[in-house]
Amino acid sequence: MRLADKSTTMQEALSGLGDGATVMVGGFGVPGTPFTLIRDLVRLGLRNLTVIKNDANETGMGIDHLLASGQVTRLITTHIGLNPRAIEMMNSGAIEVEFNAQGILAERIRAGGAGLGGILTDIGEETELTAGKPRIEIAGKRLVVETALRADVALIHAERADPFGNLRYVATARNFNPLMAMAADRVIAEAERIVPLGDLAGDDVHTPGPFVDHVVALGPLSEEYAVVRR
Amino acid sequence: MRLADKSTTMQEALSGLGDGATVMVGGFGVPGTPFTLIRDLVRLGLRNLTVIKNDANETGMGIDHLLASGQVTRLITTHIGLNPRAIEMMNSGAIEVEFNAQGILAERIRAGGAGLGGILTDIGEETELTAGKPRIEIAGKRLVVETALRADVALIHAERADPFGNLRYVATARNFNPLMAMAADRVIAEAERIVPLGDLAGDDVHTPGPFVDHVVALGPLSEEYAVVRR
Amino acid sequence: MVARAAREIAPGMVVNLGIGLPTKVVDHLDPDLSVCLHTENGLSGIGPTLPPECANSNLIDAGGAYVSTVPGSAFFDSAVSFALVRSGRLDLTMLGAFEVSQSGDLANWKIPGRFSPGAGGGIELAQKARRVVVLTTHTDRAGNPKLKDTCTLPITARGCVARIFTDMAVIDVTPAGFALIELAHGVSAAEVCAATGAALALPRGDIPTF
Amino acid sequence: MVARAAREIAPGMVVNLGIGLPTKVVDHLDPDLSVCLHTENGLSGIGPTLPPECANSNLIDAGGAYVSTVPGSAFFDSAVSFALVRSGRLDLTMLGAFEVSQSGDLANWKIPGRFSPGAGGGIELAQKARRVVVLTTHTDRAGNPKLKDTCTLPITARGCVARIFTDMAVIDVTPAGFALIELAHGVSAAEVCAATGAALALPRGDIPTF
Repeated sequence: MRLADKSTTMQEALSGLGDGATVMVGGFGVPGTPFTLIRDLVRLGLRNLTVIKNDANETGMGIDHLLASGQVTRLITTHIGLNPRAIEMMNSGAIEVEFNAQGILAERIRAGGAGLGGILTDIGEETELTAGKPRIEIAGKRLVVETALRADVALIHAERADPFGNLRYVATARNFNPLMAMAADRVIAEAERIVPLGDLAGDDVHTPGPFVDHVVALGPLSEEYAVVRR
Repeated sequence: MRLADKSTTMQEALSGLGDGATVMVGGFGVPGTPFTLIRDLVRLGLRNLTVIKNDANETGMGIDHLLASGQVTRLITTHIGLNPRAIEMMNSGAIEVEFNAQGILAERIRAGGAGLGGILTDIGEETELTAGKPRIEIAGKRLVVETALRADVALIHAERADPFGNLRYVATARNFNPLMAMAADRVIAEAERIVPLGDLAGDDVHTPGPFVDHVVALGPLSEEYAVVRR
Repeated sequence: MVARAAREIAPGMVVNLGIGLPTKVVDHLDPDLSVCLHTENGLSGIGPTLPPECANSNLIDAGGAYVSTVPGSAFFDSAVSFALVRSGRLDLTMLGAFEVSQSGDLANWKIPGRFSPGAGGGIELAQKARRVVVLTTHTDRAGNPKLKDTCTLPITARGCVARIFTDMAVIDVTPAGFALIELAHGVSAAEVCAATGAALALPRGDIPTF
Repeated sequence: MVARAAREIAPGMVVNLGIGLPTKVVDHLDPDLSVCLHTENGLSGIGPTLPPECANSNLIDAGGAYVSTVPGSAFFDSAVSFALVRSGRLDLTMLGAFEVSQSGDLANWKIPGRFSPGAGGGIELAQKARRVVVLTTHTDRAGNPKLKDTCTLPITARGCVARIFTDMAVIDVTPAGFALIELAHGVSAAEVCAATGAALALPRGDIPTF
């Protein structure tokens, strides 16, 4: 028994994706955002994408490139306050934005990754975020039904990967990455380093390889990965 | 800013627990079972306990001691096939046993730990395990509502801990421990080793310290921790 | 039959081998085969079976047997383990059975009044693995067929079984019911039919043996 | 007011400091205080604020500011981070506000037609922290009260706010409405009343100042 080698190129990993795809993108602000995979997705030129990401990055960075090129129809997110373009496109109707409470977005993605239909929560019960969502009464308590989210493809940034797709993240670059890495039909991880099988100890793996379809090695990191605007 | 020291003794950690408590116990078979904490719970002599544990261990080991001493009224579990006493007590009505699909037990505990009301799933939809549980239709699919589980106390076995309660598990001794370590009002971890603050790197922590109330150092491991019956 | 079942595993698959007969499949795998063996207590990448003196007491499979790892193994908690199963990342599971119906229903967790230790992870494996095959003796100890028109025992999951490996034959579950695929060496199609509790479609021409 | 708010943190607490004013509280904490600062993007154990040249680009708080760690810090994903918040492990959160009502309703995420970048993690912090306090200017830029009978903006969570720290006063939300607890140095109770858009109960005797 040996484990499969899933390392490939960006081009191969993304090939066959079509217009209208739903794309999950890891990252919270700069840390953990797969800037290189996003650049390749922009080059692919797909239209009508639904993007699921915690935030909209900042102008000129990350998924802002996808917004600028008009490839996004719908954004499922928690906060876009640092990207004026995203706010403007939302206000003008150029994109549809669905806001979620941050931890509920995390749980909806996790539910998708865990093969569940959804979760029950009282979060946002009295806010407009949950308007129109179904309710169910459990033990006398009214709970909101939050449905699971899955995507056609998830773009993941890892600090380290082995060829089987075992992933490890660093510091606050973990954020949504391990959740999204379970919740898509095709999971593509860009990794700062690909280490030989066995170098990542079993107890040190953050995302187990069976969830990951493709591993792509990054070259020297572009400037975006270290940008601070504040 | 420094982090609190939560290391204490078994006696202090368990003090104040009362009859009728709900107790989560980590472990899958031998690995990860907090045999020492269980022994101390037996000594405490509480009655009418509800125990939530993947399995019933084996005769003469782990929670079998709680069953033998008649302290358990109800067992929420997935499989008790290796403990004839548990099966006999179930059949004679001495204990009530609620069976769950294993991954659903894990998710119900996780939901409790995540402050959710429950999860929606199609698992066991057509089996008697889900008989009587509420259903909800989401996007044309009938799903079972599985409610969250929480406990008054969770007994956890970790390989390593620091004084703040950051925990790390080893190999298949992880199993239900990290889930239960989030899902109880009082979380007590026994640890094979307590290392100084900072020795467990932030990226290597399996259970973050804020979830843990008490850390107890184990002496040399008793024979139970290495027993094999098969 | 165990060796035959082992050939069911294709390169690149993630596979869960259920408790009992299926666990023995691991000893029949080509050491060079690219396969990831999963066990629901939290390990991807089970390695070859170890002699007891090499065992690590923290390293067991869901059946409680000591296992080894391979380079690239990963450990995870029980929620992640079943997330993998339910979200479609398990290509194949091999399970034991009390009964299989001709529509692929599986009963393998409870015999009312006699055997009811709980279903463990069996329901999720049966319901969610991309392909479910069963390894079982063709009949029970009393000689009664385990392959039947309909299951009489409480079911584990409906319509889940694709293929059955027994000591007598390899049988597929098709939309039209059971179909004989291969015969065990020295067993006749007539004997298999007689030991099967439902109609069994025979292939045209020679029937391969294993 | 930030220094005063810092005194709200008791030894042993797990605390989340929201974006904006609350973040500055970290610089007013006794380095020897036993406290665990949590940030919702996945860190328990924030350390002292770093000069920019010492920053680690993978180590930010939820507001995007570079942070440091302390011995015993832990990193986790966004689901675990909010599990901690929702399951009651967060003893205290300090949040900014657009409006607070006398029944403790908080509005801090949306100004219809003008400001609607999304709520981020604010709803869960407001709804689930064991204690929610607000740090805000007493009035908005136009001089209008932020403390009101009822919130006019879309609310974040109802009845969640226990205490409010402003540039003018410390005010508790009691079952009977707002109650003045402390005055900022040089501010009179009459000035606070005038700047507050709801009834304000005054304490008997001298009012402490900060």
